[in-house]
Amino acid sequence: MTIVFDGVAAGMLLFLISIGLSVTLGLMNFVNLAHGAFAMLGGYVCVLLLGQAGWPFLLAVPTAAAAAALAGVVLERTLYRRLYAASHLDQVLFSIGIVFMSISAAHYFFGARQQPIMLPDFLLGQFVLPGIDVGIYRLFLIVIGLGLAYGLHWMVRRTRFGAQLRAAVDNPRAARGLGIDVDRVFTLAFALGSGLAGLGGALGVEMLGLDPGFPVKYMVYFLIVVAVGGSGNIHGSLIASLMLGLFDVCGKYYLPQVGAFIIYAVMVVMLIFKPQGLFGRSAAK
Amino acid sequence: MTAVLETRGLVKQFGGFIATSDVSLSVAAGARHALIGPNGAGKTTLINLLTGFLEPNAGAVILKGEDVTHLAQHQRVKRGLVRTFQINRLFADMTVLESVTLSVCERLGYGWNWWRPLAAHGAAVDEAAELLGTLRLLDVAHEKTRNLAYGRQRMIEIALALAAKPQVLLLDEPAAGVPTGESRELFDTIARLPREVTILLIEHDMELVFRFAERITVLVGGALLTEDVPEVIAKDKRVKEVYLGEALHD
Amino acid sequence: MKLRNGIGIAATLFTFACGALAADPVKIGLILPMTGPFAAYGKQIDHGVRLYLAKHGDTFGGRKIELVVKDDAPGTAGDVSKRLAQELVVKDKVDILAGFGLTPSAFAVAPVATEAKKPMVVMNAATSAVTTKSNYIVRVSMTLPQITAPVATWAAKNGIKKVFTVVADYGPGHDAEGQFKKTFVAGGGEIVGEVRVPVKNADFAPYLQKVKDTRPDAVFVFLPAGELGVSFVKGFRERGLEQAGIKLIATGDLTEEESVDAHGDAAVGVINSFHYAEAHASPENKAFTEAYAKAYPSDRPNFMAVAGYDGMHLIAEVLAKTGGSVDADKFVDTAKGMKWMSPRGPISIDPATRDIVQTVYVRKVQRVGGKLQNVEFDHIDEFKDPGKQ
Amino acid sequence: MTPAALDLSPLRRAAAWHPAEFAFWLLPPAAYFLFPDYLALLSQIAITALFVLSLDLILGYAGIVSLGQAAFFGLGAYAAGMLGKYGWGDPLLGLAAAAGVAGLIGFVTSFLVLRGADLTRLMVTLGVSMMLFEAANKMTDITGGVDGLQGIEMKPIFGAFSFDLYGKTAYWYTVIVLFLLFLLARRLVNSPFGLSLRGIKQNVLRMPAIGAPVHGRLVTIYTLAAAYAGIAGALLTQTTQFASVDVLAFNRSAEILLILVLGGSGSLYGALIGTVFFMVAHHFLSDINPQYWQFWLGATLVLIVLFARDGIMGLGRAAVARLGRKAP
Repeated sequence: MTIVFDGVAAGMLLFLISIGLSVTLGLMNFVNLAHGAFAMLGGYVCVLLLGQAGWPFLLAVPTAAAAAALAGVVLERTLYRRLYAASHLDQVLFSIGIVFMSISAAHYFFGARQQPIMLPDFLLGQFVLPGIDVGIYRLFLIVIGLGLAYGLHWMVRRTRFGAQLRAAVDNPRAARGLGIDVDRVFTLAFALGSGLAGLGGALGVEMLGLDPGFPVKYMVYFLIVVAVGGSGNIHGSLIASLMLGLFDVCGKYYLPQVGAFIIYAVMVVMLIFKPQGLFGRSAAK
Repeated sequence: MTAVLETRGLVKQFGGFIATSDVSLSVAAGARHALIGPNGAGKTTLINLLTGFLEPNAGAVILKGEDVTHLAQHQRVKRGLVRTFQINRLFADMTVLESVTLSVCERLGYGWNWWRPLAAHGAAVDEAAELLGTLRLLDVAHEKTRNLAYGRQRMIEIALALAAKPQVLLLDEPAAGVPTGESRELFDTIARLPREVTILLIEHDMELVFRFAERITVLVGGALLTEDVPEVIAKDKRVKEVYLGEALHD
Repeated sequence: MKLRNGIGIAATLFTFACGALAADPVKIGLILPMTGPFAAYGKQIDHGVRLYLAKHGDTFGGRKIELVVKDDAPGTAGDVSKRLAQELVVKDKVDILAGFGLTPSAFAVAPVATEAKKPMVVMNAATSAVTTKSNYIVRVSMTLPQITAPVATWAAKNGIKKVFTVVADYGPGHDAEGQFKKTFVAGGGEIVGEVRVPVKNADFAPYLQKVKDTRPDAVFVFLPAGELGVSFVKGFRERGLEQAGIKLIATGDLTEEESVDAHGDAAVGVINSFHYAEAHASPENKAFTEAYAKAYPSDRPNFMAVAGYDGMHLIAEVLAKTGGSVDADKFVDTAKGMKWMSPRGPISIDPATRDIVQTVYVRKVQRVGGKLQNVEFDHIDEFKDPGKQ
Repeated sequence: MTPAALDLSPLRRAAAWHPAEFAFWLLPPAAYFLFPDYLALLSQIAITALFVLSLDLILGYAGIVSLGQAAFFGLGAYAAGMLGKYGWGDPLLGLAAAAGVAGLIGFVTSFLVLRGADLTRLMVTLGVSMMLFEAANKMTDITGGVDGLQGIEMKPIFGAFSFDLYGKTAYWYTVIVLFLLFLLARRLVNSPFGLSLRGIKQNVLRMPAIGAPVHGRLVTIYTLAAAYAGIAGALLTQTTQFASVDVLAFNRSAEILLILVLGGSGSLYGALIGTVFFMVAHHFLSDINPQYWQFWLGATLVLIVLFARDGIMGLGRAAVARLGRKAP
């Protein structure tokens, strides 16, 4: 049982760090490999606020997300928007360029070492229920992940902004004709994506560590989640993350010899049978 | 006259939506046959089923007496069934001559030749050049396709199909988006094609259809409504209703 | 007139040549990962080398030292290291090759040292077999078996009967696993479970749970320094393995000074064996750590910095003894058997293997004056690489 | 037959050797004499160029995006390494074996990879190469793991030219192999087969409608490109006498993608020039500023995507076109 719980938690962590990419890649159709750079920014902001400024954790995390969102707005306004119409390959290369720059910058400002993070006491440890040990931080991640998934789903499907965003992505010209401020919608959506990245980064430091290599180290995981989940799909990403997390954790527990194989094998098999992802829209560019 | 292309009870469903329902069609050798119907009647779906872009849920496609229902697209092309597209599908960064030579090469089976340069395949290049001559595209032979005006691109769309030496040519709204003057020239070109080439035409412009076709099939809601010579179709009340209905909707 | 001029020029050139010969600097080519995932290795070794030169001057045996640093990032690509070594020899005309953050880099460069007859001073690469790859290799760092065996011995002697091993799934991990098993079983212990974890591993939960379910006396870990170690140790605490009566023992790279802060208090109590601690009590180390803190205030010295420092010391001593000769055979002969007091304690170069012989300490992580430190409480003196026996 | 009005010379010119090409291929021999100290770097440039060429064949000509080309590079490297380790150190035999092994695996995996659209292909190629990497990393006993395969011995080429410290033999060897394989690729891209690949890249939906078997063509070129990558890997092993799991690493796949785009994909010379530019810039930037050179690499990439979409070759062509307009 504990293993299932851990698998769900691992999946939720995957979901948290990759959901921002689901927004930019999925909803906006922009292959933003620099997703990890925004996550890293969130991580560093969080660590600095906690360590140097002594902020409480629950305040530092949202601030980190806000900082990443702000950086997202600035970059979107200046650079990213020029590439909305470009091919996926161009977007890949552009964002890899951003990744390289962010790695060097992080190295310059923070050094090559792992950053320490101290969680508040109430998130440490675990409590024991019959048949299941529940790690408190893991439970915290699961709660936040579910909350986010629900909130985003609601936002995309039910709010005016969500409707505008979908319209703007499907057909920017028609959306403009309907009086939607497409530029503003895209900027906001990009800010949302990078803010979520920052949030994931901040929450992930405890389990994933944080050093300048972060954007590259976990890039593959972000992409796997989005590719398997099918782009543009909140609950697709959620289910893909949970499946990958469960497969990975259970595989490692019961078949430790197979190790890192599982996650790639699951991805390849899924993509072979469902090339558009689990819940993909077939109208990809 | 024998049928060169036939369908038997073709059915195609997308999810719960029936796009083609039990269509049995027969196109005679050498025919100038038109397929008409209001928007959403399933004309393009039918073409896609004929060419193998889609696989039917039931029924068969028979080309020159052979069941080709499960053959891939390129294998049907090899057997003489060639199409054009409603929306141009061209090779934007090739020159016009290269595009057409490519099509000729595929027909002649040069497509796997990887050693001798293209220019050394004289027969293919000559044939392509000749075709360009017939279609009055010689002056732009060395232009990149993307740099041409729409009307001429439309002509290349047809050139690519003709280069494959079709026995049955499926034309999916060849004049779509072309200005009237140019569309007349385009249809003249089509009309000049030899009788060995059987033509099945999808077209919206009724004037063109009635000028060109010798036989007309009407498709509505994925099913056959009627089929006859133009004079009869022109007087058919059901056909009028269908088009009237569409006009009202528009 | 012309002739006289010519002679004059020739004479000037000659004196220049002789003068140049006397003051000709000794060029050391440092091949280190300066970027990429192992950038911290390069930085520490580079610091150590430069600190030595800053402290002891840069002229030994009458010749000035000149450093040429080459980045062989990622450090695991032997082809890059080898090419850089070739270039250093052919183009930069270096006299000594040094550095080598990771084993593949040392392995790939070894044939260059042999062919070009250049001494090669290994300042980190820790696979046992490194020194066998060329007769011109001298190692001043450590070997993996050397720092693994002592904690196994200690465990066997201190009431730990059953151990579960967790190692990173790559060459060094496999070596550490083998050595621990060998020493621990020989000491009467039993391995009750072993697992190799992927080098890119985000979550240790399944492994830790497996360890917990197996209920050994201790878990032995070998992981490359960095986020893996941090993640493991934190998970170890979170999952309450300590409360379940399981001890955490490791090689010292788990809690080396550069990464121990990232663990936070989770690391307190980890028992490990290693050859250097910042907290090592000796006048040499005090001088070293103080100088380091002054020169590089934002970093803490670790075993790599010390290896860089000692490597430079070895080169300096050899040059002083040979009067500035960099002949590879002479260099290696002089280095063999050399003994000195390093910041880490007494060390020497084994004349038979050209590998390092040193004291390996058993330590426990504690907070000392607000800083997490590895506090030594046991040691094995003059310990040779058991991997070569 | 040809209508008199049509001048076919532009078509012929496309495949004929341009004087600039002759000049370009004079550079490698010239570099041998001009930069004798840099032969090791120059050989690695030649090897990387061949590797980039293999990606250019599938991405630049056939439009298959891949983040897993290192799989074949690594297979080739290991094939040559294994032969060298067990006594069959003849370099040419090694090349043949590498091409065979990489080509075979390329053929088999092509059926997985060629499904789906760009993003799917990207991820499947990546997945396949990562699995191969993990497998090699696990089998330390066979592959030597990260520490590298031990005991690779290379015999002299043709029994006469052994690999030396200065890298002279290695240089000529890699450059000649690169040149021969370049010639082959050059014939291929100018042939009807090459034209059909361009057709697939430019409009994959049209190709079946003119009777082209798209899948067969893609399988063929993917297999061939895998063999090219395998040969590049073998060259690396042979000239450095070293192979570790790093030859399969993801960053090699990513790096050649960068180089190709930098140089200009869909042009063989783009692949070559991009490699030269990248490797030389890398070399000097990392010498000047070993810790932060990546920043400048990143900045260059961003600028290229924003302002020079067709890479160096594109810039070159634009410059020539501008000169051409001014001159007459």
